[in-house]
Amino acid sequence: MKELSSSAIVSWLQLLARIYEEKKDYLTGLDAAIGDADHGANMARGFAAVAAKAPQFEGKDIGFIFKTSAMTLLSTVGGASGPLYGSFFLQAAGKSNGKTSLTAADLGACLEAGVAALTARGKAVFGDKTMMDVWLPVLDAYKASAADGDLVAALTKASEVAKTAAAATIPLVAKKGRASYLGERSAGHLDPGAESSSLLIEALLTIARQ
Amino acid sequence: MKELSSSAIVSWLQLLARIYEEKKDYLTGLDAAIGDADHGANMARGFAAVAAKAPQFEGKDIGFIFKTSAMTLLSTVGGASGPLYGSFFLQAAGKSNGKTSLTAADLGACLEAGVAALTARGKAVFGDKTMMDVWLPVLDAYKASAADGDLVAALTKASEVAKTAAAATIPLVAKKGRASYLGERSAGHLDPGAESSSLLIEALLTIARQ
Amino acid sequence: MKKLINSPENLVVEAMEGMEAAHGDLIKAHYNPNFIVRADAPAKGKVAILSGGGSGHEPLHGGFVGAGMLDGACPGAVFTSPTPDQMYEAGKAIHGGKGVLLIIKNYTGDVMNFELAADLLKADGIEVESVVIDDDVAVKDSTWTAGRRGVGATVLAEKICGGAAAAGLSLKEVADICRKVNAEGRSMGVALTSCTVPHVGKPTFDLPEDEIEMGIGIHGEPGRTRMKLQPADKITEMLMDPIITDIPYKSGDEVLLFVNGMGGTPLLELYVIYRKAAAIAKAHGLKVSRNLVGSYITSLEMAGTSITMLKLDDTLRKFWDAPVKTPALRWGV
Amino acid sequence: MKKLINSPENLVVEAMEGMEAAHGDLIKAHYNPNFIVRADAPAKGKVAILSGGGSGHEPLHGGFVGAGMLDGACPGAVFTSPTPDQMYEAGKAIHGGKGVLLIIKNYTGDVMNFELAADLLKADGIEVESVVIDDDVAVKDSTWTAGRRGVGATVLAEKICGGAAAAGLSLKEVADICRKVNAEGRSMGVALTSCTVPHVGKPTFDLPEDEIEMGIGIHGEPGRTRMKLQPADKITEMLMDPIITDIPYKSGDEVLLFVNGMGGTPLLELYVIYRKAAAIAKAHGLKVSRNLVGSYITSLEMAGTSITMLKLDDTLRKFWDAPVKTPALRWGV
Ligand SMILES: Nc1ncnc2c1ncn2[C@@H]1O[C@H](COP(=O)(O)OP(=O)(O)O)[C@@H](O)[C@H]1O
Ligand SMILES: Nc1ncnc2c1ncn2[C@@H]1O[C@H](COP(=O)(O)OP(=O)(O)O)[C@@H](O)[C@H]1O
Ligand SMILES: [Mg+2]
Ligand SMILES: [Mg+2]
Ligand SMILES: [Mg+2]
Ligand SMILES: [Mg+2]
Repeated sequence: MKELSSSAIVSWLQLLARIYEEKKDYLTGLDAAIGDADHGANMARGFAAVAAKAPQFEGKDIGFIFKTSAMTLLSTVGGASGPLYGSFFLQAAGKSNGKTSLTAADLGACLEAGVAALTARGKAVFGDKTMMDVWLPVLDAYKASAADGDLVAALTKASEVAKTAAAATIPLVAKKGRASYLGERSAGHLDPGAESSSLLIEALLTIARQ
Repeated sequence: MKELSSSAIVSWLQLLARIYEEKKDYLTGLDAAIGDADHGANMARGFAAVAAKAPQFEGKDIGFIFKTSAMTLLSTVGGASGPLYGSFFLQAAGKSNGKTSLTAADLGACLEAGVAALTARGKAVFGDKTMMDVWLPVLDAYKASAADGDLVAALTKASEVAKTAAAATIPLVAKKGRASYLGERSAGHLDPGAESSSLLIEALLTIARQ
Repeated sequence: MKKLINSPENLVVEAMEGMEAAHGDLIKAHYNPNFIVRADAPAKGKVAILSGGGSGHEPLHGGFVGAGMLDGACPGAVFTSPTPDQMYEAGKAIHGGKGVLLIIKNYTGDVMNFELAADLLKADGIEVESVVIDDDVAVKDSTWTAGRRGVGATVLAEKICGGAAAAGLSLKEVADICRKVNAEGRSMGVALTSCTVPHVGKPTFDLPEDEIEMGIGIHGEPGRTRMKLQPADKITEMLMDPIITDIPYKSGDEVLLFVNGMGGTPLLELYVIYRKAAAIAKAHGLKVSRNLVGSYITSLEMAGTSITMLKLDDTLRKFWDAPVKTPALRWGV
Repeated sequence: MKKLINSPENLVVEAMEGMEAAHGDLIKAHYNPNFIVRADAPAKGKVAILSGGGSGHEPLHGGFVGAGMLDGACPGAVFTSPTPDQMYEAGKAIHGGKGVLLIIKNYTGDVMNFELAADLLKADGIEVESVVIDDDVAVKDSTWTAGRRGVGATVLAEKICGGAAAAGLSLKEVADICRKVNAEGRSMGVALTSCTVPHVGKPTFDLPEDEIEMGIGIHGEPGRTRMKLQPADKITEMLMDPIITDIPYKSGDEVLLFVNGMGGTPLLELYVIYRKAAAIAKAHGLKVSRNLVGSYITSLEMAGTSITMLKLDDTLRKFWDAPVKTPALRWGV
């Protein structure tokens, strides 16, 4: 069964930097509709800074890589998504300390800790039209499907669920985050953080498949 | 030979109020091109205030009517045109004190004094692309043609000259007034004050013909 | 997009450099992480006051750093909350031994980043109090949502708390005064045009030539309702009504009336708004004893205005009147 | 046209009413004819300073009325010189026995209207001095033309003369100081957008999305050249170069640097401009010892900036630093 090595994790972070740079205007456009038009710029800036740390990741364990990424995201992203993604990686680091590769179960533990951190930090529940609308079903899907130890299969399922879940934020009225100020007018728009979260899972699947 | 009565003068001022109101956007448009987009509003405001004084003109001599108009223009027009038209009427009043009608010669004296006042106040010469470019040839034309005492004929000539003279400001580079700040870029535009002056003469002809 | 900038990336730092060059007698700038502190920081023996938020709201917050107001300010990217490391370093740089008050505008990002910073400062043994400002009546409040936005009352809170800190009050006392300003202050805004976020390059929203957005925030986020352009007096009524009825203010109350420009609105128009707002306040029996008119909490070059009203008592009035010497607000010295 | 107004006709008077409501402790408004005077006018035993001009340049001039600056200001219609009766009545209302200084921006209309007012005041036995400000280097000067426009140096002249008058100097001395400010001060401006005159209802000029007007005045009048939008640093160079070479300022000179917003430009951008302007001044060996950054002489909601530089000596610096207490400028009290 496939595992994710330290260098695969670094590749993932580098791929994310490329993806968020490419999708910068797209994500910012989503945020312009129901927020303040910075989500793309925030993600691109943050992950570019993470990718720039790649040389320091050489020969390091995944806990170190996640922790460094977390601190970098915390100090470069800003906005709501900075503390959220930062906390996610910080808690994931706690589950990967000393490890140089992650099994399906290890990754599950990281995701579980990360999603718990998102809930603790953002206090959003499913249906509030935030990234939690992606992360909560993704975690469930991953756990259900990773039980047999197949990381790629579990991520495939998680990625499918992520896309559906992101799209499912469209009709919702936001209850948390900046979009909530719009009240009813937030309905009819894709939540930017849900979309960036879905892209993150999809990229992890891409790396796992390599 | 025809003369201009006090009430004809009042009709002229009232006609000017209507004309400047109608041509407000047109004159302001001319001023927008090479000035500050207020000449139409200035003239309309000023002559509306003059027309509003009409009840006070009842039974008064032309000197009084001109002086009152002058003071009204001075305190309502503002900008460059306020002191100019104000001074024009103030000096014209000096030549029509006690008169209840103006012969061709009387009107000539008024025009002469008024134009002298414009020169004294604005210090512009012919060719500076100002209202002087209309008033100087208009005065010459009027004087030449009023020698035989026909007021309507003289005003007809003056009005023709005024139109040609106003149009002749188009190619000029402004040397005085706000348009001069544009330097070469002032060429190619009709001077707003030349146009409002030409309208003033034309209106006087209309009244004289009635 | 037409802006007097060199590049969206360098905008915030270059503006900080400009501020420092212009106001070196009042403030010092620190880069990487970015923050501004008063020139004589740390001011010993008084509570230190720190605020911050996305850039694009100038003079808020950096323009309010100086004696009698903020000790430090952290500018984020345009419309993006600053990060905990900025606040942490700024907090340490201004701490004068009597604790740090964090004044936070109620936006999810700001609240979360400041929370992290507060934890870091506390871990260093620094006493911290946090007050979240949420004065925007345009947003329906509920414990189930992100709550109301922090807008105009932030300026008043920074000034009044600055006065209280300068007078030597304790951290707890200054924080309580801040909470009081938030409790007694209400705001509402309107936009005539959108703003353009520099790194986006086009207007955040499209507003037809004859429409306005009522209940706008300070980030080019859409408001609650869109309507046809109205005369200034009518717009002022639509802003004042929800403010007056929200607390509600009652006849006899003494208030401070703050008419704010969103960045692209001429002062001439703000005075037209102030005239009507003061008349409405008077008609409700309120006594407007203090005021502020100008562009103090802006949304880049957005055209529009917001009105903030704050109920005054002797304490708040005293600390509002106290001397202040900052780049953007100055009196008494 | 989107403006926070009720009607173009009532705009100026309503804004005056708003100013009076907001700043009744500093100023008094008089209507028909319209003018603003300091609350304690006439201030006895000092030279009275009167200025005025078209509206749309706020806070100039009304926002500068108060102790230490102007005694009176006459607002005209938007972008239209006020009339002699306004200046005459204002002059009488502020005359404190030591004469009246008229500070006039060099526009044909303003000059002619103030000339008439000066005659009326003199006829009443009031001593009058007139100083015409013409600091705009964008306009080629010549004795055969209307000469240069009066722009940013007007603000500095009003402040410095206000300080001199408060110090008890004679009319002749204050007027000479005003002439000195005009002789040693130079300005140049740029527009990114046009402004819209309220009674016109559409922009005075059309500027394509990627073009700017260099050498703009303060009335939406077109500038001298139109060019593609440039980075802020490049624009600052294009503004500073003609200023520095005009007098010319020379290495070692002490200067005041004033970066002004045209009404629709955010403070953030003005600091980016200030940063570069200060660097250019320094590179020329100039010592920038005083500065002013903000929107003080505007052109309605026009986006753009102007830079003014003034050579300082001990006298000008002293009167610049002197206390001032007006709606728009305040320090030392
Ligand atoms: N309380 C919250 N819990 C979880 N996610 C949130 C919360 N608030 C906002 N978000 C997410 O953050 C996204 C916005 O991020 P971003 O635009 O970078 O920050 P900001 O809203 O501060 O500008 C939203 O689309 C939403 O998915
Ligand atoms: N020095 C001058 N002498 C004569 N006419 C002048 C002079 N300066 C300006 N004008 C006239 O005034 C007109 C502009 O008037 P107006 O727009 O009302 O005033 P302003 O230029 O102050 O806005 C110009 O078109 C020109 O004809
Ligand atoms: Mg956002
Ligand atoms: Mg004009
Ligand atoms: Mg943001
Ligand atoms: Mg004018």
